[in-house]
Amino acid sequence: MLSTALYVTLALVVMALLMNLYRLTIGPSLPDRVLALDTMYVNSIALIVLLGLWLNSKTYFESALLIAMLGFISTVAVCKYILRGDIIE
Amino acid sequence: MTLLWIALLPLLGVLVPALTAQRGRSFCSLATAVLPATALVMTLLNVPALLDGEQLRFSVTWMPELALDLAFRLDGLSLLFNLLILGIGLLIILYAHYYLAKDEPFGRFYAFLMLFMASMVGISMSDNLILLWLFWELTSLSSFLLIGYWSYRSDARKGARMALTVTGAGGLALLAGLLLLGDMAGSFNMGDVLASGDVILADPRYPLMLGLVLLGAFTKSAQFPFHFWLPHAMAAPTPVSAYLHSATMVKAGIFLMARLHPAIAGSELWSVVVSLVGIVTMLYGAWFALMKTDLKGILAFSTVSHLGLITVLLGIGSPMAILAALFHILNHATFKAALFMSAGIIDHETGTRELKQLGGLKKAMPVTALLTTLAAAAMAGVPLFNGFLSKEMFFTESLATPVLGGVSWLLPALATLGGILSVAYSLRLVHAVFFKPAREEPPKTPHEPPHLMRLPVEILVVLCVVVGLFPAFMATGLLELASEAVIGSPLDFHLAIWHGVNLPLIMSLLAFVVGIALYWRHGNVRRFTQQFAGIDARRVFERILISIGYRSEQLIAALEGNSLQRYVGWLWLAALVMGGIGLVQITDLTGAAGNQPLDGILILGAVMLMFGGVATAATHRYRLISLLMLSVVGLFVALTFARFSAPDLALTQLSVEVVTMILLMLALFFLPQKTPRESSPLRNVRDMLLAGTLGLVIASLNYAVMTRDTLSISSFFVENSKPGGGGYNVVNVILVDFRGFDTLGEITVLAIAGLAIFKLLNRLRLFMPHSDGEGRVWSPDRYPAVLTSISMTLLPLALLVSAFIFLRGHNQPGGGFIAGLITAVALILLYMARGVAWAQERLDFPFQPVAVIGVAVATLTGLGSWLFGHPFLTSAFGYFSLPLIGTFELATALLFDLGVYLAVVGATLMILANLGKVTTAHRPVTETSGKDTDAAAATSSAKEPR
Amino acid sequence: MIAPRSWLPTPVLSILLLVVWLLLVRSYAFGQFVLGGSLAILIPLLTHRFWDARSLIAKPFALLRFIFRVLGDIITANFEVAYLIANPWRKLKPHFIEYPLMLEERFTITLLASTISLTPGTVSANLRMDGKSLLIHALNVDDEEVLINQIRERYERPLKEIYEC
Amino acid sequence: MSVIVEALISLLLIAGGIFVFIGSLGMAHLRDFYMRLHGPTKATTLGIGCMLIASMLYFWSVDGKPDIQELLITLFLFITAPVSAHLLAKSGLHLRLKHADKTQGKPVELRPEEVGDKPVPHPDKGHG
Amino acid sequence: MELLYAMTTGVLTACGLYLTLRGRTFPVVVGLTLLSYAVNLFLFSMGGLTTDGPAIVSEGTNYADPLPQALVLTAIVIGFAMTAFVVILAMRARSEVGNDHVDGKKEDRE
Amino acid sequence: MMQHLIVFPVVLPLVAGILLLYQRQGLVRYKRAVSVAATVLLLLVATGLLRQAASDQVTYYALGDWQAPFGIVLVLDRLSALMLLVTAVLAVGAVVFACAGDDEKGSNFHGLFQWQLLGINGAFLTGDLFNLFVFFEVLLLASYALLLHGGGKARIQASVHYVVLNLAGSSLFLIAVGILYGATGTLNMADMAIRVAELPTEREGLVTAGALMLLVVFGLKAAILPLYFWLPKAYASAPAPVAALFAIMTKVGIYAILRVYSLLFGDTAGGLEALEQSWVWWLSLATLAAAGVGVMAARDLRLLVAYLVLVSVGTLLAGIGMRSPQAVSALLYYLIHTTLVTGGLFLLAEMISLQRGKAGTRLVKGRPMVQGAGLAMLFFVGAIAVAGVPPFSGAIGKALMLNAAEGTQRLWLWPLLLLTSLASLIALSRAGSTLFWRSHRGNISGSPLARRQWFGVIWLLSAAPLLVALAGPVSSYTQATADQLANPQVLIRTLLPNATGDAQ
Ligand code: NA
Ligand code: NA
Repeated sequence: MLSTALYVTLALVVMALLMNLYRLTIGPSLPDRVLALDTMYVNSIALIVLLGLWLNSKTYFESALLIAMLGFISTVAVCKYILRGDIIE
Repeated sequence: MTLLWIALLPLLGVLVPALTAQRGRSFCSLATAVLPATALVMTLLNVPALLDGEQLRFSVTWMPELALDLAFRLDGLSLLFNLLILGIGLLIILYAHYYLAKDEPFGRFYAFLMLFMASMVGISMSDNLILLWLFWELTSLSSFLLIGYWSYRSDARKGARMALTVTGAGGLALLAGLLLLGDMAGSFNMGDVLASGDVILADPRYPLMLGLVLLGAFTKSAQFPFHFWLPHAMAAPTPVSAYLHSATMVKAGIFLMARLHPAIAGSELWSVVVSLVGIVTMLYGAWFALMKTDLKGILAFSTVSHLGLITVLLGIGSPMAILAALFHILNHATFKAALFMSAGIIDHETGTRELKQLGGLKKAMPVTALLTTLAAAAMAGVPLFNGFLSKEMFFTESLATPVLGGVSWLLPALATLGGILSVAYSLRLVHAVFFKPAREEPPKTPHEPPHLMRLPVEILVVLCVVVGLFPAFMATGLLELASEAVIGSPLDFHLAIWHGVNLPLIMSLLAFVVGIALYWRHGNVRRFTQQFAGIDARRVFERILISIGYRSEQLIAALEGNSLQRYVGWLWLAALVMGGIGLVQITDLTGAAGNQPLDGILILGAVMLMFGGVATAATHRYRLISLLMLSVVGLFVALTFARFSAPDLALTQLSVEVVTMILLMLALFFLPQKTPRESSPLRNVRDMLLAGTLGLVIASLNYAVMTRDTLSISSFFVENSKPGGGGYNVVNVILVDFRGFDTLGEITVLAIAGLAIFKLLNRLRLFMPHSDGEGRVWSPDRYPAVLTSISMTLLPLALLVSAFIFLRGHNQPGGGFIAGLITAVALILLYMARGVAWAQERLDFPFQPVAVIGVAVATLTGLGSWLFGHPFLTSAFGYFSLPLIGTFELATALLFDLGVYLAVVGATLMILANLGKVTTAHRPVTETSGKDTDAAAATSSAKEPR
Repeated sequence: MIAPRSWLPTPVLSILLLVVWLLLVRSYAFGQFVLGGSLAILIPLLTHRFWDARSLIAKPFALLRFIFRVLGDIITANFEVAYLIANPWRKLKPHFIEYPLMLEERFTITLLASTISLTPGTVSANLRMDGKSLLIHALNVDDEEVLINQIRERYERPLKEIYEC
Repeated sequence: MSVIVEALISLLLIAGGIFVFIGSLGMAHLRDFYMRLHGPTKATTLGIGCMLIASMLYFWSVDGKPDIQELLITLFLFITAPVSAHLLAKSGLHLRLKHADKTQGKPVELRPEEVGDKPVPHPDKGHG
Repeated sequence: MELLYAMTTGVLTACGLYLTLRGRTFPVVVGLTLLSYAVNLFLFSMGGLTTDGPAIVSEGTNYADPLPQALVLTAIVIGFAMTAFVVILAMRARSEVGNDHVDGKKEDRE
Repeated sequence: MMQHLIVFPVVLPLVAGILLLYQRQGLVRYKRAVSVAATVLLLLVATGLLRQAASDQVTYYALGDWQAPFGIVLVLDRLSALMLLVTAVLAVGAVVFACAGDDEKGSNFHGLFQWQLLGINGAFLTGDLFNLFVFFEVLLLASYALLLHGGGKARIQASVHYVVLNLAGSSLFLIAVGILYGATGTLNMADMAIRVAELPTEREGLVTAGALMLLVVFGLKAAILPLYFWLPKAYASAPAPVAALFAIMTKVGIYAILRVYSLLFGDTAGGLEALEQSWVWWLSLATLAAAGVGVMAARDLRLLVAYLVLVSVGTLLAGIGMRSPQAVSALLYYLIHTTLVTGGLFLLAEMISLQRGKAGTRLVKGRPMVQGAGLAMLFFVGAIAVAGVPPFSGAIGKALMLNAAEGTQRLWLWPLLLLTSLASLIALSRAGSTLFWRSHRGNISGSPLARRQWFGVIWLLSAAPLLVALAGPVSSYTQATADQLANPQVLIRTLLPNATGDAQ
């Protein structure tokens, strides 16, 4: 049951990622792309979690934590860039 | 040892004028003369031994790898040359003492002169081929300095460079020739070489070697067609000309041919080449001596001519010819030195060397006139002068030689022609200067020079006459020794003034009659030949050099092209070729280990990565979008690391990726937002092909390695990680222990990057766009409130996570590097959210010391192991128990990792925060309509970043 | 910048950090309490200077209640949004709403803005620079006033009680 | 692991997957940027939250000891996601992105000082 | 799996290489970064691809080769330092020369 | 302490760098004192190491007490000792020269200088291929920073080319190291040599690819023909003391080629033996030709010296391409000479430019120099030496190189080497006569040069006569070094006494 659920979830996440990629590619606006990238970051947390479940290992937990933290900072930086150009001022 | 001193004293003499120049000219001149005089005396003291048939040799091993010995010999030939070099050299010193003007730097002159003398003595006495070459090139250099002595004169500079270029080129050829010669003879020792003539002649490389050696000799001795530098070397002060072009420099080539005669002269090739070159040179020089109107020009070309004569004799190569050659070397040196010095006196007293300004000087300068006439008579070969004797011998040998086979009459005929010209130009010299009335007034009123200035000329002229009158008494001994040295066996000869009426005498008479007639009519001849003139050797030479320089510039510009794209293209092409060579040798790309099965998630990852990569490249003209695509690649690289069991790498990649993004965006603001379309489609296709092919090669190699089993040393690390390194995380233990040295280097790199970037930011002037790429003015909301609040909430959390990652690194994924980046990123978030001024106020410590302390901590941890007698960076760890807390581990590796952490934090902040600060300070204050409280930050003056 | 007053400038934060530490290390050994405790004291000491004002939580239980309410709303919000997204887009009635704020502190405004973004069909889009009003984008709104009131009563007022009384 | 727990975990996983999917779906197919923003902000966050809780339950049941560190990631996400959304919306407004025509209440009411003044020529404009 | 992996490194390498051949500094920097990603993947795989075998002792017997991982880690750090330097150099070059052409061409055909 | 001597050339500059970099501002005098003292100390250490190496024993230092092939080892043999000493001698001249004021034209000069030495020394000592990469990066990044010291448009522009190319080269380095590791499973070069000797045939292609790609990397550093283009402008625009230190940088590449290929692909390597040789040989000749053209084309003294560096690169690589102990001995002698003399010439160029005011080092008529005579004398010595004309070291070096060529090699090397010598002679005589003889008439203005600058130049240029006077001992050292390189088994057995296999 669990492995089936794992596969189903994985399939859903993969589709989500592909849709992120789609939005990232076609845009049309810059915030659209940034949104897509941000979502891709968040979705890849799902990938890590599923990998952990699949391998029965928590070794990758910190990776997920870091993605959550750093993806955010990355998005903030791009937004700041769009708004102000100079991201540290 | 005396040989060494003879060779070394002139060399030491270089220092004397430099040391004594301040003490006045007379003292300096005297002091300078002491050492060469001593050397001359020492040379003479050796004559008895030489006459006893002793082998005078000195040898010290200097550089066995090059077969270079400090080896000197003194045989007859060296004796002859030493006497000329040192004797005439002393006279030149005396002469120069009066010749040089009061304000000229005579110390330098003497130093150069001594250097030249030393190198000539060296050539004459070298008993080793390489040593000979060393001195040989030294004459080129010292003559360059001497010719260019009046450096403010353009002709002096050009003449000097020309002489150096031609003789230097010859010297290089000579080096090649001598190396070959030594190789052929199996030794670089002169004695061995001279003894192995047969071997040398039989060697197939003989013609090449001969060509190279002769190239050296001919350029030095101004043989046709390399003669052109010599007349231009007359720009030198007259003492120099007198020395270089009578006794020394130009005789070096002759000396070389004489010296190596036993080893290399025994072939038909030698005879033909050397005689032909000699005869052409002789006639060519004589002809131009007749045509020149400049006193020193006449002498220069006559020198060329006489050198040709000696060369012919060496080419003929019979014992008597060699004797004649040696005799003429002696004679020419004496009369030509005298003539040059006379010319110098005339120049000195009248201020000109032009024949048309000179004339009738016999009244003002009767003694000089007499001396010059006598010397010129010697040059013309008038009986009772030394020049007559050697010329007679030359005529005799020209008749006796079978060199040119069927046209054997040609040589005597040409020799006679040379004689005719020689008589004509000698006559012209004397007559035009002293007897014929002048056409123009000379710049100065002429009178006799100081007596001592004339003394050298008097001595030389007396020698000319005495040798001419009493040849047997004066020259036989010396010539016996010298000819024995060249020929190898004693030569039985008798020098006499009168040999009876024979063909050579008739040739001489012919030469006189026709020569006088020629001078009588030479005005017509000159007018006739002037229409062919106009080829100025120097100008041709310079034009060639300029053209070479210009062509070189074009060539190098075409090759280099100042195009980074091309350079990078070459690099990748080279990599492609090299990788390709390896690749084609792999017969079976798939190795024994084969492929592991594939799954959907891997395909997704691959698709994302490939798509991200291609999109990065495809959108590169829209830079921010390209960056976003790059970010996808970065993210999925991290995920790939996670997928293939590398959690540490995943963490590192993630944190580096975000820092890189921030950095690239920081920089992008100051760069154009878009890239213009400028590469041609063809170039794009070419680049794609290159990139694609190299990518394919890399992929194939990657595949080939992955499908083969690893034979790695890695099991050692896994086994020893815990027992030896005290940690469970093998990757971390490798980083801080097994290969801690790498890590130390790596954090040094990081610290240097921070320092380097600081340097770049210094004095940075920025293009600060007032609006974004679409022309939109920036949002006035510098620090969105939502962001400011959240950043403060996140900071403690991030620091906590960072501490966590740091502390567990040794046993679990993590470590100082990742922790450092997290800390840095959290602080950067503050900078983004609250601004530089705000953050700076609170983070009021400089970053550079943090980075450096990081490196210091790591280094000190490494050095600590010395205290326990272990090598640098040896780790130690132990387990400790405390009540309540339980057992815990303490490892020096953690300290090392702390260094890493600090270095990373310091360096990253140095890079990012400083960059942010610099740019902010420059931001124009055009849009401060907002009433935000932080507006003051924008107006703060540009401060140095920390 | 608030002045360092004592060795424990922000006790709530310290407790939070200790809890987070224990979550991170997955161990509740005494040693970890010591270590986490020291960090929980050390980090606020290092970072207090970055705080503009000490946010005093007047009513901690109100905060808890608020959190649970928001969590519940998040879940319902998601079902709602999922429904909206899955349906044909014509039915959506997007709306920009200018929401006048009565909160004054930046931190609490941020909390409100975040809450709005996480809950039903709304995303806070812009905070006026004067801090007086918040621009909200709603996915599907019939009546602007209803939404404003809902936000005011459900979120803003409790927040004001908790932090800014 | 009991069936109930397993079922719960599976349910949470699949629910998470669906939310993640819907979040991205919204982002992919809604018509204007402001609407697209809603999906990832809410649905994706919740979806990941579900999965994290599933993971937490799983390891709790496997290791037998409570292990709730996944909550930390969830916490992080819940803190950061609305802020990202807010900043993105702000960027969109700044760029004056088109919104669907039928949107009521125009954001153009933004005051001039909040969107910047009239466009001025960009120094890079000449650079392409 | 190995084939796909190699294809991926190949494509990434090729894209990075292509960008390094551009005429403006920023794409070149992006290209170098992309290239370093590709190279890191390449170097990483030199120890083989291992699933579920992080080199953390006592968690099983299947260990990925830790040495390439350590090398890649060093390479990542050094790559970051280099990227940081070169991008700021690009900035500085533009400020000195006035355009961002890699050769600092005077005539700006932009 | 003596057992730690081998690691001193790394630790000493590292610690000195830390001391110097801790504070950016601070006492100039203190920094200068520390920097000069550290460099002089380094010279002493290098001398000691040379004496140690002259015993013909290979000694090594296992960092972290981890033995080869697992840990990183520093290997001291004759070659590495020689390179260390040359570097130290060069550094003393450069650092003293810099103390005359160049160091204060930007930030952190001395610290970066020390860390540059750290990178160079590490590269010379390390026995590990990846560690070599790390030290390459240290020395490169430090060189980037130093190249920019003082700023200016030309420097920045040259840096862009230099940095981007070297960054690309670093990527290639990693790929090559990766392949070699993948194929042999080790990073220690001695261990790799054993494994190459026992390599299965199916892996030969891989090793070839890796080794040849590595050659591209080293070729880039050494500045071989299609990869040298970064050099002239970078060297010509660098600040003088930095340019002087850079004289050793190309030699790092040459050292790496010599070290790696003589160790890995010696006579035990079977089918892979000497796989680099023909490439190095032909490309070195091409480099020599291009450098000769560049020498004739240069219109600026610094650029001229830069091309003379390139001439030396071509000559040295030709020595490697000949691949005989005699040639290696010759090239090592030449290497000492050219490094020190070109370093001195870069310093001298700076002094000349200081005295010529606006004309700088451009080869045009300029104002007369205050201390023209002294500078002219030094220029004369340097020029003669570098052009390979007696009586200075260049002549000996050139003669050694020519003499080492055998058979058909002579056909190519001799004319090229002699012609480039001639080109150098022509170009240098033109340069000298323009600089010193062809000055404007008029008053001499300007101030005399600092003593430290004179010291720096004289220190380096005195190598020219000294190398001739000591030609015997020096060349016997280089000959022994070449013999040691030709027989790497000593090194391998010292490092890996337990290694099995037939790599003898
Ligand atoms: Na990112
Ligand atoms: Na800024």
